[in-house]
Amino acid sequence: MTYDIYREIILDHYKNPRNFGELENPDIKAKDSNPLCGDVIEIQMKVDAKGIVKDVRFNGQGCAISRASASMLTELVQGKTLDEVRAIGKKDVLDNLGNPDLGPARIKCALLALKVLKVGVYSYIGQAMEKDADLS
Amino acid sequence: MTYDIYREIILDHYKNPRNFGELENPDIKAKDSNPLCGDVIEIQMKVDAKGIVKDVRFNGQGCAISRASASMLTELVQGKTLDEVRAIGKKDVLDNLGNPDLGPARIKCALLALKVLKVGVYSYIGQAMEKDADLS
Amino acid sequence: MNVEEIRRQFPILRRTVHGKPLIYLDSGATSQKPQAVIDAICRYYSEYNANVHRGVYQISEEATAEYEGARKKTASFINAKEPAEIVFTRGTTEAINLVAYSWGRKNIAQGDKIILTVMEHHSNIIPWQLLAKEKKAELEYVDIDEEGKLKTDELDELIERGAKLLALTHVSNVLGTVNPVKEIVRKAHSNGITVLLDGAQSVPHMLVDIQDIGCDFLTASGHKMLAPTGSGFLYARKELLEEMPPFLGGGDMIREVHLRDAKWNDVPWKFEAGTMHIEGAIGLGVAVDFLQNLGMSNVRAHEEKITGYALEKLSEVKGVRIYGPPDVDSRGGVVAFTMDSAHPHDIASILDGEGIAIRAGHHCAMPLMERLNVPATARASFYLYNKEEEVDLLAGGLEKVRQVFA
Amino acid sequence: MNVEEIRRQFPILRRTVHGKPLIYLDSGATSQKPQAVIDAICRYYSEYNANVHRGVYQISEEATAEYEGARKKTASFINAKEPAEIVFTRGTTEAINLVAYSWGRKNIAQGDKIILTVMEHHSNIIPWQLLAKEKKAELEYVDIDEEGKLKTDELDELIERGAKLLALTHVSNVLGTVNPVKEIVRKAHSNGITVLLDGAQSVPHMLVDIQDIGCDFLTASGHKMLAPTGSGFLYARKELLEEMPPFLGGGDMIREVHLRDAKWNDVPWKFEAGTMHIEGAIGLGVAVDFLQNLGMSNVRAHEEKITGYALEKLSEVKGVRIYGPPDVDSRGGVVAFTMDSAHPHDIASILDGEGIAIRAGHHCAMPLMERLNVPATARASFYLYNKEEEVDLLAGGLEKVRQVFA
Ligand SMILES: Cc1ncc(COP(=O)(O)O)c(C=O)c1O
Ligand SMILES: Cc1ncc(COP(=O)(O)O)c(C=O)c1O
Repeated sequence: MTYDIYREIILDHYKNPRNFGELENPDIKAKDSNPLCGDVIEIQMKVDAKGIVKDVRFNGQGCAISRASASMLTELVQGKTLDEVRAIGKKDVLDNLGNPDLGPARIKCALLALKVLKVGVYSYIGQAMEKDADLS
Repeated sequence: MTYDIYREIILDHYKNPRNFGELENPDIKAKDSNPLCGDVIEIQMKVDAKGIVKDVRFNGQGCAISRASASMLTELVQGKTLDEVRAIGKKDVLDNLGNPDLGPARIKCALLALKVLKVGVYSYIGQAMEKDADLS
Repeated sequence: MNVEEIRRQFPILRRTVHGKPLIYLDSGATSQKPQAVIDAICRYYSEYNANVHRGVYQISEEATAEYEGARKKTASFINAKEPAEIVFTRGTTEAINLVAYSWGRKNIAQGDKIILTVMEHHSNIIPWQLLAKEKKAELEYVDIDEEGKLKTDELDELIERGAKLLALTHVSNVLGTVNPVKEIVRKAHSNGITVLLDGAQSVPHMLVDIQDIGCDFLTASGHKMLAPTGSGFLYARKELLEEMPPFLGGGDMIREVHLRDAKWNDVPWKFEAGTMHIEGAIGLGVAVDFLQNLGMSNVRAHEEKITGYALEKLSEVKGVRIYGPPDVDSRGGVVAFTMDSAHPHDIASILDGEGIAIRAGHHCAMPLMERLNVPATARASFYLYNKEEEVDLLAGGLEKVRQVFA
Repeated sequence: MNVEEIRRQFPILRRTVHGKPLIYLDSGATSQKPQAVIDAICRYYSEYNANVHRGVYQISEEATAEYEGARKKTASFINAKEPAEIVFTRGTTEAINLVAYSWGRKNIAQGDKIILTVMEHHSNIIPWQLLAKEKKAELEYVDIDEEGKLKTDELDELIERGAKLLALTHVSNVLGTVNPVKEIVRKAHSNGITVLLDGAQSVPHMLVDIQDIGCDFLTASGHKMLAPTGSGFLYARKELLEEMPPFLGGGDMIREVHLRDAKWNDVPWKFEAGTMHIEGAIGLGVAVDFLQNLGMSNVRAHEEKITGYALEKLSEVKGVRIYGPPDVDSRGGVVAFTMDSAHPHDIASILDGEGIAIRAGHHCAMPLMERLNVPATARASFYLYNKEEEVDLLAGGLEKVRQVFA
C-alpha cells in the first residue's frame, strides 16, 4: 500500500529537517523545481581548499519525500570530498529513504535534491553534467 | 449499385454536351470549382432587355455527373426569364438527372453547375445570394 | 438521475487500485468514458474507418456523415447558430492557440491591451504571453477576492479603460468559481472588447448557451466531457471565423493551391488542416448525445449536490482548508484544499493507497497558486458518475493522512 | 508474410459494401487498424484512462508509462538517438506546421530561400507559403522528369546556390516516387541547408533509419501506419528542438508561469501543450509493435510485389495511363492513373459499386496535377493487408468503367 512509503524515518526528516536554512557566502548554491508540483529545493554548501564539504544547508518548499530526501542528502554530503559527492547516485538516495515503492511521479520528488546537488557541484567545478547517467 | 447512376441520358450529355463553349461578350459569366477534385465549370449567358436568356454556354473540366448536369441545365435555362432561372432548384437538377442515388460527395458534382448559374444571375441582378436555401 | 445506473456504463469504475475500488476524483483533468463512446470508437475502426471529405466511396461517405454529424451535434449542444461555427481541435489548449495565432496576430497591435484573470489555466495565459511579446501588447490581470470570486469592480474598470480582448475562464479549474460571464460579456461588448471564454470546466458540466452568453469565442475539451482524448473544439462567431487568416496549413483547408499562393476553403474547414482526429470527433458526437440524454441541468444538479456534500464533509476534517466560494450555486464540481500538516503530494499518495485518485500540484494555474500563496493544492473534482459514498471515503482518507502526519 | 493471416486481424476487411466484400485501396489516405490497436484503445479507456504526467495516482502513472513507452517505441522504430527527439502531433500536417511556426519563424528571414519540389503534398507547401509571405522569403521548386522522378541536377543546382531549408517528401503520395533522400541530405548539409523530410508515405511502408538518412526533421502520420486517427509525430534532432521556441502554449509545456513570463519545460514536452491525444500515442506504440513484429523489410517486399503486379495488370486495361516511375524498386505502393474516356470521379464511383475503395481527385497535390497537366487522377494505394486478387478485381472494375464509357 502506497502509504507504507511514509515510514517513521521519512516523517522524522520531514518534520525535523536537518541542515535546513541558509549559509552566509556559500561556495555552491543551486536551486531547481519540480515542474509537476512547483516544489523548489535550494542547496548551499561551503567547500574548503581541499574540496571538502565544510557546511551544507537546504531550503525550499516540498512534500515529505522531497524534503526528507534533501535532509538526508545534506547529512550524507557533510565532510565528503566533491569527488565523493559526485559519486552519490540514485541508488544511494533511494537506499537512504529505505527503498520505498515510489511511482514514476513521486520518484521525481525523491531525486529533486540529488539533481540540485549535482547541478551545484558540476557548475562549481566548471563542468557540464550532461553525461551523468544517474540524472536521466 | 452505384453505377446505375450512369444512365444513358447522363452518358449522352457527358459525351455530347449541349451548349458547350464560349459566347462573345456574354452578359453573365460565372465560374466555380469543386474543392474535392478541382473540377471547374464556367457558365456564360446573353440576356435581353426583358431579362430573357437568349443564349447560354458552359465550359470547363468535370466528371460525367457535373458535366451532364451542366449540359442539361443550359437546355433548361434557354429562353427562360431570369426570375424563372432563379427559381430553379436542387430538385429540378436532380429530377433532370433522373434522381440518381448520389452520395454526399458526388451530389456536389451534380450541383456545381447550379451553384455557378446562381452566382452568375445574382451578381447580374446585383443581389447577394446568401438566402438561397437551395445552395446550402 | 440514477447514479448507480450511470456508473454501470463506465467500465473503468469496475477496476480496483491497490486492492480497493477505484474512486476517480480527477475528472477536471480528463473524464472517464462510457461504454457507448468506447463502442462507437470500436465500431468506427471495425466498420467504416476512412479519411473524410476526400473520398467518393461508401465508407468514406459514412465517415464524413458521422464526422459532420458530430459537428452538428456539438453546435446544437452549445446552441451555436450553425455547425460552421464549430472547429474541431485537440482540446481547449489548441483552440485558444488557434485564436491567438490567427485572430490575435491579425488584430492585436503594439500597445493593445488583453485582459486576463489571475485564475486562468496556463492554456489561457501562455498563448497571450507569446502574442503580447510578439506584438508588444499588454496583459492585464483581474484579481480575486477572499472567496475566490473575480473582483468585478476591478474588471469593470479595466473594461472601461478599454482593451482589444478579454480572455477568461467560465469556471475556475481550482477555485470552482463560476464567473458571471453573461454580464461580463455584455459590458465588454459595449466597450468594443472581443471576449474569449475558456469553457473547459463549464461545457462538460452545465448548460452553456452561447447565444445567451453572447461571447465571441468559446473553447472546450471533448476529453473532459466523456469523449476520446485528442478531441475538443473552438466555437467562434461565423463572421469572425471568416475574417480570420488560416492557422495550420495543409490538406483539406484549401480550395486551390498554386506554387506561390493558395485560396482557402470555407469555414470551418479552413481551420482543419490535414487528416483530423475523425474518431475523436465522432466520439464527441456520441458523448454529446449521452449528456443530452441525461440533460445538462440534471448533470449540474447532481454535481451541485455532491459538491455541497464534499464542502461539508471535508471541512469537518481537522486542518483542511478549502479554497473558492463557499456557496455551491456559484461554484462548479471542483474542490481544492490544503492540509496544515501534509503537502498535497503526500495527501494524493496516501489517498492513492486507498484507491482514491485526486490531483495534487499547481493544476496548471501557477499564477493563482502565487496569488493564494501556496506552492500547490490538492484537488478533488466530480462528475456525473461520482456519488456521496465516494466523498465519505475521501474524507476518511484525509483522516488517515492526518494520522500519518500527526 | 502470410497475407490471409494478417487480413484476419483487420476486422473492417470482413465488411461488405454494396453487397460485395470491401476492397480497401486507399491506405495512402489513412490505413485500417488491426484488432490489436482497437483492443489497446478499449483497454486504455476501460482500465487506465487518466491524464498523464500530472497525476500521482496509480492509473495516471500507468497511462504515463504507456504514453512515454510509446515515445520510446516510436523513437526506436525510426532509430532516433533518444525518445526526447519525438514530439507527438496530430499527424504530418501539424508536425510540419510546428516546424514552420517554431523553427521557421526564428530561422527564416527576408530573402532566404526554401527549396520544395513540385511533388509535395499541400501540407508541405502551404506552411512554407505562409512563412514565406510573413518573412518575405522565397520558395523554389524542383521539377520532375517524364518518369516522375526528381530532376536531381536541378535540385543540386538549387542546393549549390544556397538555401536555408529543403523540405521534401520521402515518397510521393501520387507518383509513388521514392526520392534518394540520403544522398540529397548529404549534399544539402554540405551546403549548410537544413532538411525536413515528409515521411507520411515512407515511415508506414519501409525501414526509415533517421541516423542513416541524417535529416534534421522527419514528420509522419500515425493514422497512416495502423494507429488511431489524430496520431502522428515530429522527429527533430535534439539540439534543434532545444533551440526552437515553443509553438503552442499551455499546460504541461511549462516549468514556471508568472503573470508576464514563463519558463519552458524540457524537450519534447515543451512542444506538447495541453492534454495530448493519449489514446492515440498509446495506439501508435501498439501499431509500431505490430509493424516491427512483421518486419519492415517484409512489409516493403510485400508492397513491392503487389505494386509490381498492379502496374502490370492496370497497364493491360485499354485507355489507362499510369503516372510515376515504371520500376518497382524506386516507387512506393501508390499507383495513380487516368483513363482516356472516364473522369477519375466516375472511375471511383463505378469501382465503389464493386466494393472497391480508391481515391479520385488532386490528392492534396494540386501543383503536381498542374505539372502533369491533369485536373485529377484516380489512385490505388496498397498496404500490408492487400492481396493480388484485389488487384485483379480492380482491373476487372476498370474494364467495367471502360464499357460504361465506351
Ligand atoms: C480551465 C481550463 N482551461 C484549459 C484547460 C486545458 O485543456 P486541454 O488540456 O484539454 O487543452 C483545462 C484543463 O486542463 C482547464 O481546466
Ligand atoms: C506525402 C504526404 N504528406 C503529408 C500528408 C498529410 O498527412 P496528415 O493528413 O496525416 O496530416 C499526407 C497524407 O495525406 C501525405 O501523403
